[in-house]
Amino acid sequence: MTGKHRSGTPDVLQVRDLACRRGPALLFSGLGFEVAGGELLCVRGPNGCGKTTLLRCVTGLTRPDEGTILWHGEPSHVDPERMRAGMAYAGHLPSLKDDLTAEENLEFSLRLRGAATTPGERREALAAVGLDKRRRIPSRRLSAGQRRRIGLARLALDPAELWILDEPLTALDDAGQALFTELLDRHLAAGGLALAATHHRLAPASGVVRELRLA
Amino acid sequence: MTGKHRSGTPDVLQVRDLACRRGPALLFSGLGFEVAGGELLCVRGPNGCGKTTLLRCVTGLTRPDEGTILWHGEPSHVDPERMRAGMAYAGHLPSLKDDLTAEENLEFSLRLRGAATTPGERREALAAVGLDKRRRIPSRRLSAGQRRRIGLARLALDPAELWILDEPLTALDDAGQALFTELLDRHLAAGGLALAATHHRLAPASGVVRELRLA
Amino acid sequence: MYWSSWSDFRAMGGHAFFVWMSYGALLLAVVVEMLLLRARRKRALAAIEEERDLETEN
Amino acid sequence: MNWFYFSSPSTFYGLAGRLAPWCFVSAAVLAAWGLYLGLLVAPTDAQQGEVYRVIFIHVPTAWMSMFLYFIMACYCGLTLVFNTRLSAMMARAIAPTGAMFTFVALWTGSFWGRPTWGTYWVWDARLTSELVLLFLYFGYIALANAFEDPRRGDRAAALLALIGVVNLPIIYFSVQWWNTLHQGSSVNFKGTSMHVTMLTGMLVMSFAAWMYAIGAALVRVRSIILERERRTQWVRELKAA
Amino acid sequence: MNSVPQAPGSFSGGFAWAMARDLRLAWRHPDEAVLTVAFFVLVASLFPLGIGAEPQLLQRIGPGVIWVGALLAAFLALPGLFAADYADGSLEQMTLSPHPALGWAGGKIAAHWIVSGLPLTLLSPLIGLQYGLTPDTLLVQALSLAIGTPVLSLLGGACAALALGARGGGMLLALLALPLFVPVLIFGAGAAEAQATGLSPAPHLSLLAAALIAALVGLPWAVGAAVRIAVD
Amino acid sequence: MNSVPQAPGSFSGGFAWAMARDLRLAWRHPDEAVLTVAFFVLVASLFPLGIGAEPQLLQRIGPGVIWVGALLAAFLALPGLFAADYADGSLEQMTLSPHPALGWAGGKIAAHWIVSGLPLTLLSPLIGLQYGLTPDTLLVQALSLAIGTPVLSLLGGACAALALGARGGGMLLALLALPLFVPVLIFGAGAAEAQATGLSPAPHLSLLAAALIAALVGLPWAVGAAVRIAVD
Ligand code: HEM
Ligand SMILES: Nc1ncnc2c1ncn2[C@@H]1O[C@H](COP(=O)(O)OP(=O)(O)OP(=O)(O)O)[C@@H](O)[C@H]1O
Ligand SMILES: Nc1ncnc2c1ncn2[C@@H]1O[C@H](COP(=O)(O)OP(=O)(O)OP(=O)(O)O)[C@@H](O)[C@H]1O
Ligand SMILES: [Mg+2]
Ligand SMILES: [Mg+2]
Repeated sequence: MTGKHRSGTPDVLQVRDLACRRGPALLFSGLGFEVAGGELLCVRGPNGCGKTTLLRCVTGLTRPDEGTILWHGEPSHVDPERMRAGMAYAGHLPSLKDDLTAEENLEFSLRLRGAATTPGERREALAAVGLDKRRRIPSRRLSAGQRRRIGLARLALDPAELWILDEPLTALDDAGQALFTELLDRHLAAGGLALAATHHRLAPASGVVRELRLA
Repeated sequence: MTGKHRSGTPDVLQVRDLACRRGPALLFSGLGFEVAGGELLCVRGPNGCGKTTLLRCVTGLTRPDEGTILWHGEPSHVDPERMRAGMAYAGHLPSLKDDLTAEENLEFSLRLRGAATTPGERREALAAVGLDKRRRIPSRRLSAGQRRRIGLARLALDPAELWILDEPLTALDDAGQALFTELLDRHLAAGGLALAATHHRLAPASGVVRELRLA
Repeated sequence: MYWSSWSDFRAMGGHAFFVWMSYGALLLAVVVEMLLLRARRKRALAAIEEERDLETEN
Repeated sequence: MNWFYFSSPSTFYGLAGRLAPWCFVSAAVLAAWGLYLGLLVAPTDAQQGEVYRVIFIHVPTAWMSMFLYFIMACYCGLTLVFNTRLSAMMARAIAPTGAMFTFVALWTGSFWGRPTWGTYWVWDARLTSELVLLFLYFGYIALANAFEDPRRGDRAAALLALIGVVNLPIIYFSVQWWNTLHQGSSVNFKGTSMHVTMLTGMLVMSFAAWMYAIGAALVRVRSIILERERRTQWVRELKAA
Repeated sequence: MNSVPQAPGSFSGGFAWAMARDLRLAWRHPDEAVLTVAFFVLVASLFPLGIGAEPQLLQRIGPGVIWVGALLAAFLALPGLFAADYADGSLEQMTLSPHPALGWAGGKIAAHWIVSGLPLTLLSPLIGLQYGLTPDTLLVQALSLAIGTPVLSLLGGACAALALGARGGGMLLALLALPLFVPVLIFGAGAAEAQATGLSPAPHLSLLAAALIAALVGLPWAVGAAVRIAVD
Repeated sequence: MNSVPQAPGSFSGGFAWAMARDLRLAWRHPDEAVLTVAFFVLVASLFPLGIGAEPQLLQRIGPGVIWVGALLAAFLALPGLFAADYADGSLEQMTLSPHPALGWAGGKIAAHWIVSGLPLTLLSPLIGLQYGLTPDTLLVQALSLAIGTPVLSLLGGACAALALGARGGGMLLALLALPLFVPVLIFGAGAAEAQATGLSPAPHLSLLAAALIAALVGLPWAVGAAVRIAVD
């Protein structure tokens, strides 16, 4: 693991001795790391090295073969709902309903996350990602990048402490990438933490950025 | 349109006066361009400006509101099959069967394109994109990037003169991107032409690269 | 005029039920269609208004 | 007349608005005349008694159910071949009226069938194929409205309508091809075997149905044009005026 | 970014969320509900076609056919219950939400019943008339559907969740769900038949009610578990 | 990169490609074929349950129920015919291939019939035995299915292609396909019934055959056109 010097804050997320095999291959084993508030951990590695698998193990979607995840010092399987309340996951799949508008999609996603937001806030968030004029047409008519931008608005309003992001920059143009970086920056500055798998380079202005290389 | 000076070769693909509206908005109109052998035309523009729509109009999948596409000087609607034989399209959707192996997927895609290849050639192409060991497991078990790499192998063996590519670099790691650039390079050097929509920068060693900016 | 009395006409030679059910159905169908046509026109006009309001709101 | 001028929705909108009232007025006049002939003047039928008077609405509606489908299918063909906007809107405008006539033909037929055949319904070829026609109308309407993008709906539904055209000759000739309970045509190109007043009444009622169908289709196509073009300048100006 | 642990999710929060969302989606496209009913009507009309339309025969097979029609209609609406949410990743998000699975799974199934089972129940008397059933029988028939269709939705929901991501999609679902539907069918059709032949429908109906209670208690939990397996 | 125009695609190339691919996929997952048959068997066994098992009644309704079962099984297999290829972009690639649509559309439907219609036909005599049909009737029944199920596949294929990407999925498909299936059902069930009551099944069978020829001529083309509309 490389990166700047660790900050002094306590580690919110600790991963101990994680191992996962897929088919015949052992993707990783004995993997351990910690992430503290204000830190971003970038998971890097070539295609197929297990980045997505690692992220899903941390969320609890995939059951690892070995290892424990500690959330605020407590194993995540003890009270999974507590960890889920504090964690937002954005995977390969968009989780958008094509028939709902951008506005409705945002509303339902946030309600599912237990986040209370006002219509005004949601509208503002959509405007911030450039979807103000298109917030009332069904999402199926949006372009690939516009659909990803709904995800950005969702992140902006989600109060979760930990963000888990798989390829967050896919399909975004330069302006969209800048938007994302700014969001990430704000999140880290406010003491949040993030775990991201990406082939792009992420450089938020604040926060500690570290890298985890998978073989 | 910007770019290096046009080469002297005749234009294989000519687009005249293309217009397309989506919902209320006119995405583009009066759009015209030519692409000659050995040229790559990159379509650029922010999210939602109509890049995907433009590409699909050129392939014939989407019916434009106005305009003609000339293929080797002949309108494409006169003998659509002729243009289709000379054109390979790789869109947002992978067109992979999750239940078939990489090898089978490659074989069926190429047979559909009317390309005669031997098992040896296909195996070599898969090895070249790093899928030698995984060519016999169902594609659903491949990672996001590995699935895209099957698409690279397909391009490598497709004898089409024109490549139409929508976001070809999505989910590819650095090695994968290099692989793609090399393929593109070979294609252009052999006199092929390509039309690509991307937010990345494409810089093949040979060939003329031009840009088309959509508003 | 073929009929000799009003009640003869209504009785339709004993087949009143079948004849009047048929004519009644046609009448009902036409009336319903006219109402639907009117409702659709009203909805289309209202949609234009709504669209314009949305536009000015932005 | 310049057809291309009127094939633009904005000009057709005005034209349809001017024509529709005249269609309805003539439909009403013709219907009054036809009903007068059919219900008040025409003599009774020797075999069936008074119940035969259903013929004055059964036959016109049955004819219209097939005519309208045929015309709708023609518009659908235009849509698929030339991608014209107005033809698709016309096809959509005709479908509900066609379904209405088909329904009435089925309904009057079965209320006629009870006293004459002793049953409301049999599964003979004529009746079955007419029922399939009703479902083709329903299918057309449902399919046309099942897409986010109305142009997609136009084209998919147009194709369905064209496939369904096979059903028309089956309806029409079923009485000849199979021996059905339903009677064969008595009005054809070789003349007719009917009493003159009956025939006149039936034809007048048919023209009334024609006029009504045209009027209803024109009114409906105006709504469809407004729905489709509600974002265009001319509709805005229209509404402001 | 408050590091105070958030108010955890709740059963009712998840239930209300799922129900509101799915009803909104159904409302956006009333076609789905309309078409369930249309299918029911079509199936119920296919039988006189295949079998012939003698009044006595029809009266005899009426309750059975109506129940089979309702069952198939309920069944056809199943694949859509989770498939879309699975494909677009919404199910992942649900399993990762702070609300317990019991809540949102129950809410989804309730919404599904409102859109598919309820209209069938309300429409059944009309179809019954076609088959010449008496008013009493019609009433019992509707009552049996009112109790039975929620059981179908619950059982079907559990099977749909199990079949998620498995190969063979709809057909696997048929193999799982239909045998489970059979007892419901037998008691449901039995109730109306008992009534038609002058017996008391009460035993059949109370059996159905017992099945409903058991299903309500056990199945939403099973659905949640199956979904969790599916998204792994 | 030969700039010589390529050998254009061919009907037979597309047909063979689609058939080989779809059969390979079906072979990889025999579940689908097995499950179509299982559904058929289940439906045919549901009726005696819903209706009661008097031998005479069963013999009377046997041909009708078997045909209705076959029709529903054929119908249930429809949504899968194009949906997967549509979702993963394969259909786009097919419309962009140099082979004419007639070829691959026909090939896909042929493969579909081999996997769904053929097993039903082969199995029908067994089911017929359950209903106490005579050997002659069983034979006619199987023959009517052999001619009728390809018509169902062709009609259903066209409807499935039209409904691609539409809202209301399976239900819309039901509204489109089932009314078109009705005439096939009437003539198909009619053949076995005529045989059972001592009449000649020939008129029914020849009508079915005529329908098959008409469908073979017109429908693959329609499927190709519908797919082209769907991917737009
Ligand atoms: C639901 C049942 C019925 C349906 C669907 C039906 C359908 C049709 C159709 C489609 C036509 C017009 C086709 C043509 O011109 O040849 C027609 C005409 C006619 N129908 Fe019916 N019909 C039904 C019942 C009856 C009954 C019960 C009668 C009388 C016994 C009847 C008597 C006639 C007559 C006289 C014509 C006019 C034929 C001619 O003169 O050309 N129909 N019917
Ligand atoms: N049916 C429709 N109604 C309204 N707007 C539509 C419809 N279909 C597409 N659009 C709009 O058309 C635009 C063009 O989309 P397209 O997918 O071509 O964009 P793109 O340039 O490929 O964007 P990206 O970089 O995000 O992939 C988008 O803004 C989209 O919102
Ligand atoms: N069931 C399985 N059987 C065999 N191999 C599997 C199975 N599931 C996953 N794999 C392999 O596990 C590896 C990990 O995949 P994963 O999606 O985690 O990679 P990734 O690092 O996210 O790659 P990418 O950058 O391409 O997204 C891949 O090499 C894949 O081929
Ligand atoms: Mg990945
Ligand atoms: Mg795009």
